[in-house]
Amino acid sequence: APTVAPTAAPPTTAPSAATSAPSGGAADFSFALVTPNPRGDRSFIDAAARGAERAISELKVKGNIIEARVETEQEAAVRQAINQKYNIILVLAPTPPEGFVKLATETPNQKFGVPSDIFVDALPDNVAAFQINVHDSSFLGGVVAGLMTKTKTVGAVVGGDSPGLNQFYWAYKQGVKEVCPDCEVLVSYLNFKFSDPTLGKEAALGQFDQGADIIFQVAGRSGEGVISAAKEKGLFALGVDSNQDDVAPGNIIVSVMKRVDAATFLLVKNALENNFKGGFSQIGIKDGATGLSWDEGSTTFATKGPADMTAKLPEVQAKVEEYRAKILDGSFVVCDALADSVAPMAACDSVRAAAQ
Amino acid sequence: MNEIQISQDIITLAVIRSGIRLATPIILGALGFAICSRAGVLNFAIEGMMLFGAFAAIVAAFLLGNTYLGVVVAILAGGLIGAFFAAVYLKYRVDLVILALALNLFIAEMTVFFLRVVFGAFGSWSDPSIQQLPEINIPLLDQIPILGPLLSGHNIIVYTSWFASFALYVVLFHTRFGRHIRAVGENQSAAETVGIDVARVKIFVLILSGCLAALGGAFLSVGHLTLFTRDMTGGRGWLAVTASLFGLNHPIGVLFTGLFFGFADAFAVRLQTVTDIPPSLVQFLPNVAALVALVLVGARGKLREELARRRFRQRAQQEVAATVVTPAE
Amino acid sequence: MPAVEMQGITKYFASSQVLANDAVDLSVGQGEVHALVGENGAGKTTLMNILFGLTRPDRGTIRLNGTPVQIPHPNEAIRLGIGMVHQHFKLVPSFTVAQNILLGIEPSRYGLLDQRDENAAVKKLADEFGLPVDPAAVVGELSVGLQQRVEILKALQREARILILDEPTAVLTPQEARELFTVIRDLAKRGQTVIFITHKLLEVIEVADQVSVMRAGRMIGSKPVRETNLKEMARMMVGREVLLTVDKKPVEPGEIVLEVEHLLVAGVGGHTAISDLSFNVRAGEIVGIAGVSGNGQTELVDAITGLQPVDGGTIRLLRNEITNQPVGDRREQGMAHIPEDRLRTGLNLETNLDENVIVSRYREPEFQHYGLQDRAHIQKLAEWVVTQFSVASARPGEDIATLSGGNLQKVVLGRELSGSPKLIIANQPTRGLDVGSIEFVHRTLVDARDRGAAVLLISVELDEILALSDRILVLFRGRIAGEFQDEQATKEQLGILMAGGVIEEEAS
Amino acid sequence: MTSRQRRQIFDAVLIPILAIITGLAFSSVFVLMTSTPPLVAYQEMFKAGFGCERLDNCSFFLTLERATPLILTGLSAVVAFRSGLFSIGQEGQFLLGALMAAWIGYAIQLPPVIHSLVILAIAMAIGAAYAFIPAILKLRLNVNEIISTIILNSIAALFVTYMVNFPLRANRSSTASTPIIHASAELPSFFPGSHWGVGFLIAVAATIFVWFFLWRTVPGYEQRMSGQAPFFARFGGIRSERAAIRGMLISGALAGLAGAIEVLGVNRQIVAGFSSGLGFDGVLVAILGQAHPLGVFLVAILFAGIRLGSQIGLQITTNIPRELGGGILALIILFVSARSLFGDVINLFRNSFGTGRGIPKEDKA
Ligand SMILES: Nc1ncnc2c1ncn2[C@@H]1O[C@H](COP(=O)(O)OP(=O)(O)OP(=O)(O)O)[C@@H](O)[C@H]1O
Ligand SMILES: Nc1ncnc2c1ncn2[C@@H]1O[C@H](COP(=O)(O)OP(=O)(O)OP(=O)(O)O)[C@@H](O)[C@H]1O
Ligand SMILES: [Mg+2]
Ligand SMILES: [Mg+2]
Repeated sequence: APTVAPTAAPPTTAPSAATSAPSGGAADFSFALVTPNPRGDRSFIDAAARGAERAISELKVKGNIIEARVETEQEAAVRQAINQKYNIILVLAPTPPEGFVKLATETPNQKFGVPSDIFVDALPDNVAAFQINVHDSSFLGGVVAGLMTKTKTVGAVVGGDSPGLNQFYWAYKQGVKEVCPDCEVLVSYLNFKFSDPTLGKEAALGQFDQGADIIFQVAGRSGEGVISAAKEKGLFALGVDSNQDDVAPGNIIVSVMKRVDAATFLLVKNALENNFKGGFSQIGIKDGATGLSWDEGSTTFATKGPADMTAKLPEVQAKVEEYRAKILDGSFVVCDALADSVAPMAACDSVRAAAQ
Repeated sequence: MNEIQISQDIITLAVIRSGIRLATPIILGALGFAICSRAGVLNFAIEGMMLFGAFAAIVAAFLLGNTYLGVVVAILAGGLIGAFFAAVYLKYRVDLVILALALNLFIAEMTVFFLRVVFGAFGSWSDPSIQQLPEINIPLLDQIPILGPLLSGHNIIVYTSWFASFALYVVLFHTRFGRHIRAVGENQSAAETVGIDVARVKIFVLILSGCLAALGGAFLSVGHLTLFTRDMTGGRGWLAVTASLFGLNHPIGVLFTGLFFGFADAFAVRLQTVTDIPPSLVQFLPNVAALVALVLVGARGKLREELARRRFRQRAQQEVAATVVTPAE
Repeated sequence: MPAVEMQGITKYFASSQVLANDAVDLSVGQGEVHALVGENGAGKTTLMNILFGLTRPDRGTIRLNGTPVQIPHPNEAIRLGIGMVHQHFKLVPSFTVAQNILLGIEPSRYGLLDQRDENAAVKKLADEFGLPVDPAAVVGELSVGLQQRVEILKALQREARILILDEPTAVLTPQEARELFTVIRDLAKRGQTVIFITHKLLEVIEVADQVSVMRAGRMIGSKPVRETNLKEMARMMVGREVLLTVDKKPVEPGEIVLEVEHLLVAGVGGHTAISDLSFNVRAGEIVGIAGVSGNGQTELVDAITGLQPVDGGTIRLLRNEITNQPVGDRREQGMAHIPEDRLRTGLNLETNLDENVIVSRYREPEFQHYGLQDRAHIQKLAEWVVTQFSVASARPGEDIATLSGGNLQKVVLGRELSGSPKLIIANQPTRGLDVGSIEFVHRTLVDARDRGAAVLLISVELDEILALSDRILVLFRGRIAGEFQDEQATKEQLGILMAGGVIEEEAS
Repeated sequence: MTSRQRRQIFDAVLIPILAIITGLAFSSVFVLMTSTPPLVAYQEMFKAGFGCERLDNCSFFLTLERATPLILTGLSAVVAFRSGLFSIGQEGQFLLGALMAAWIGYAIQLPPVIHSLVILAIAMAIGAAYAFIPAILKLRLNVNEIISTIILNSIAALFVTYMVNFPLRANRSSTASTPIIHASAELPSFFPGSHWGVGFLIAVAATIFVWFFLWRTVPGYEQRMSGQAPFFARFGGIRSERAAIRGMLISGALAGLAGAIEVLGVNRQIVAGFSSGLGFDGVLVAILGQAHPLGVFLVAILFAGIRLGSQIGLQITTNIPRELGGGILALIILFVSARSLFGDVINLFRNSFGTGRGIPKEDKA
């Protein structure tokens, strides 16, 4: 599996999308990134866009970001991109995946990359796809929450009840229970309303009211409402996908990272350097494609958080590293809701049972 | 988990407060729709006006460095949209429904456009300098045991929505101008012939509904959160229209139906942390309630007609019988 | 100096292409009761709307007590002391009497209204003018007569010195009408100027000092009532000496075509519109229904033609009961209908001639095959209507919106008579038509009768009823107040019955 | 052709063109906020939306593909409007049609052509059934159809979300989606790598059908008369209630058909977020197309082209946010309905073409 080098994500949004690179060796190399929804989720789409912008500026290549208005427009946009003869077309979370695979099979001379989220059994040779597994990092997030909760109740606000999103949630819950067996974990699914922060906030306020003091949010823009609720209540949230620690300094303990940006960047880089290799690459915590914002040196919470909480950090971080090591050497298995949906996993038994 | 426990867990102070908050934009939007309906103007642009208010509030709060000023600007901006609406409707005779649909589309798309062009933000924008509207405790009210914690400690827009309901009730039913509004809505030519300026009334209600809907939007962007995202009203404007009809376009009725919709939303969110009922099923509730309300209102009208007709037949047949009998005597 | 002086008033309605007022002059003296008469569509309402600021004239000047005024809006009219009671009342049904009377001039304290103040003010006004009303009653629930009283009070409350009444008696019972005349005379005595629109010349003689006659948008003349008589006024109104007569063969009634028994129909708002009405129409005869409008004509026609549900009784067409049949079935059995509102009901002005002439017959096998319209045949029908009924400037396939009123009515007639109907219901068939067109319509109806059709003619024009009918029924308050064979009926008798049955004593 | 017909056609063509020009002119204000000159932006937008370089690189085909559901939902709105009901329930009917198609597409096995035909039929039936609700509410209880269809749209959207997330969800997916339909249910495309195909032909056929139905058949005549002049229709013996219900059933069937074609021809499944507003756009298309099938057909292509042009042309080549496209469309709708704005311009045209026939007031006086 390729290794993704963790790089600090730019904290603020970069100016604009489709700037072409100044002349250089790679000047005639071009790529396109086709997203399933418009930018502005402050999550995986923005992360992919960030990776693309980084590729444009660091690798001096040309790149375009093509945003679909809705998932159903994405495939057409990909077809349009094919006509424009890019060296590689990156398709984020292709929807529907089978349609994309069919399209790729029909255009064997076009290279494709999928930075994240494609759920099919086989891929043609011209598609390089990263499956970024977030269960391990979410588990670590759960460990953090389980160790730092004072009320023994933590929460999760999840965009919707689906395996892809449960890969975050189930592992998180497992993490909490692992370090705090008598902790209660509350969950609110938002019925796939990813852009209703108002609803996200009310869900979070409800959980805080029920005694939770830390909430993990996996809900796109609706998650912003969770962060806002934490800020308002002086309680805590966990970030997701990107490093969100600075969105509410002192209220976000840590972010569970899914390095879609790194995967995006890597796909461009590999293609530019003629290292393109088709097929699946499952990447995860081992490759640095997921992890916690602490891994890249985020100290926002350590400096801005309340003293009684920050005091626990060294101990918590030690525990996190302990679990990370066990996960990496295979001695501890984290529940993967996605894998579980194909073939039930023993590690998921406890969470799955509780979820029903 | 037994039922008593569930109901205790579900109907908590926090859930009710949550319902109150979720109801606020709906109430404001619904009042806007109601006042227009009372003047015979169907304003389906509430959704767009609300979204525009959300946008204007946060941008102004940022630029002016004061959230209250942001809210004021949002109200003015909403009024401006209402005035534009009125001008196009009255001057160019554009069909109101079409105008509203176009306006909703325009605002939904162009707010995002502006975010990108002006702030370089993609569909979602906030700035740490923007302060959320503070919660205000009402001095005496917050002392009262149950009511205090329930009703006190909301932000100014929540109180405004309640106040506006009562104020609109008084205006509509106990002031001259309100009576003129209703006269225009019920029989426009009657109003015209006594010298009521119908155009002025329509302009007024459209501006007022713009202000109210925009205030509802401001609640979302700076009252409840401090951010703007594309489509952040998420259909609340349409829900407001439904709430207004459900409340028979009566300000007090609207206050209660708005609260009902808000509570339904809050319970839907809360229910799943306590029970296994899928939230999507609970979210059917307000919609189905609205539909049922429409059906009931319609049925009531039909029933009245039918009863009147039946009474008439009885009475008339008696009359006829009486006249037939008379000559025989 | 005249209280009102209108000069050269001209108004053209582009939408209906009617020159409603053509250089009209009108002069009304201070404190006089001035009757404005003319046939339907003569332009009386338009002229008064202009005086009241509801309609802007294209040309012309208005002077009040010698001073030239501009009246762009009713506000201005009210300010100048003009009040108007409209033909169609301008009341808010859910408001109370007091709220309606004070609409726009509500007394308020700090902007707030006080119901008690309002009721007291209205009570005082009502007492002052001797027009008792219950200030707290909801207007929508009042009788028409009381609603009119509310309208008059509304004008008086605004201190109207010039009061315009647009056909105030059309909807009143005779008692109500008589009460109204008393009120009008009282008002005149107090120095109020009253302009009073009517079709009924007897009313002019009863109440007015001066009469002005309009015809087809023009002012024909103005005279003191003392110096004129019924005959002269009628001539001025209709435009020729001889009243309408139609040559027709003696009646040969055949079998009963339409049979109405114990019919009971509710009007809008649930009052009794038609009560225990029975009559029949035979083949080859024209039965005329005379009556002041508002006595149930509309409901009767709608019930027979199927446009309104029947609340009791039976209707038979050629011995088949059709009481609750849909309109289409009645038409298939040979019923034709010339509706009173030709623009809204009789025609679809948004489409072309072909689609208008086929509406009552489109189901017939001649005009469709397996659900596909036979456009060639439909076009033939349109051509037939145009030529047979000499519809000027109409052509198949073309829109009819620009046709003149007379020609539009010819389209309706042509369509309704095209299928050789067995029963023709003609409701106000000549309303708003010029004399030429009226003769044409009359001729057509008589021809249809001679061919053996049964014709039910409903008209508020007595002359029309007398000229055409073989048998005359007088409709009063939803009942038949009298029946005449053609020869027996005189205008006077009919007029008496139409005014409300007082006559029965005289007749006996 | 009579001069009047000529004038009508003249207006029908001229007004939209003027509206488009005015809409674009107004939008330039917004384009000027970016660094791209408006004319360049529009050129790029139209090139990307309507251009066709080669057969294998023809964005116009993509526009036609995207126009397909718009044509059908637009026609659906036309039938409803022409029957006198301002139903905006196309979105809900579209969603339910799509849901049915996705479900039957994978849940049962049938021989190729039959499978798709069965699905199309069932989707039409479900769309029609859903449209029956607002129709009957309107006729029996006088419930405003705009309001009821708005609510029914949200109920349908919630229902589809629920079904896609729970009962019908394919196992492996991050955003919830239904399983892919069987190949036997798919509607074929004209070119590989494109979804412009049989669905479009169906839309063309539906356009002709709606026109033929409304202007050549007996029920169509009843329909239009009831919508245009309800009193007249009733007077003539047309059963307006039946006509209205029939109109709504056809309207719903067309919207359901649109949903099915979108699934069978393009998406092959339903993903959460499928509710993309295609039904709602249909209402706008119908308004812009002056409630005429041919107008709808052309406007749907215009609509799809401007949306595509702003997504691909503006966004990629000029760096202008794609949302501008929606803004332009909104302005065009506004200007089309504010046709009185163009009254003077049109008179000018008309007079200079010698078709003027207005009666000046002075003549009459
Ligand atoms: N607003 C209008 N638009 C178009 N045409 C109109 C309008 N008002 C009146 N007309 C037309 O002007 C003519 C005169 O109408 P008006 O109402 O003044 O007649 P009238 O003498 O009052 O008749 P009636 O005795 O039936 O009330 C009629 O042909 C009528 O159709
Ligand atoms: N806008 C128009 N365009 C074309 N022709 C018109 C237009 N308006 C009126 N006409 C034609 O001009 C002629 C005169 O119209 P007008 O309405 O004055 O008729 P009229 O003299 O009142 O006839 P009638 O007595 O039958 O009502 C009619 O033949 C009509 O078809
Ligand atoms: Mg009149
Ligand atoms: Mg005429």
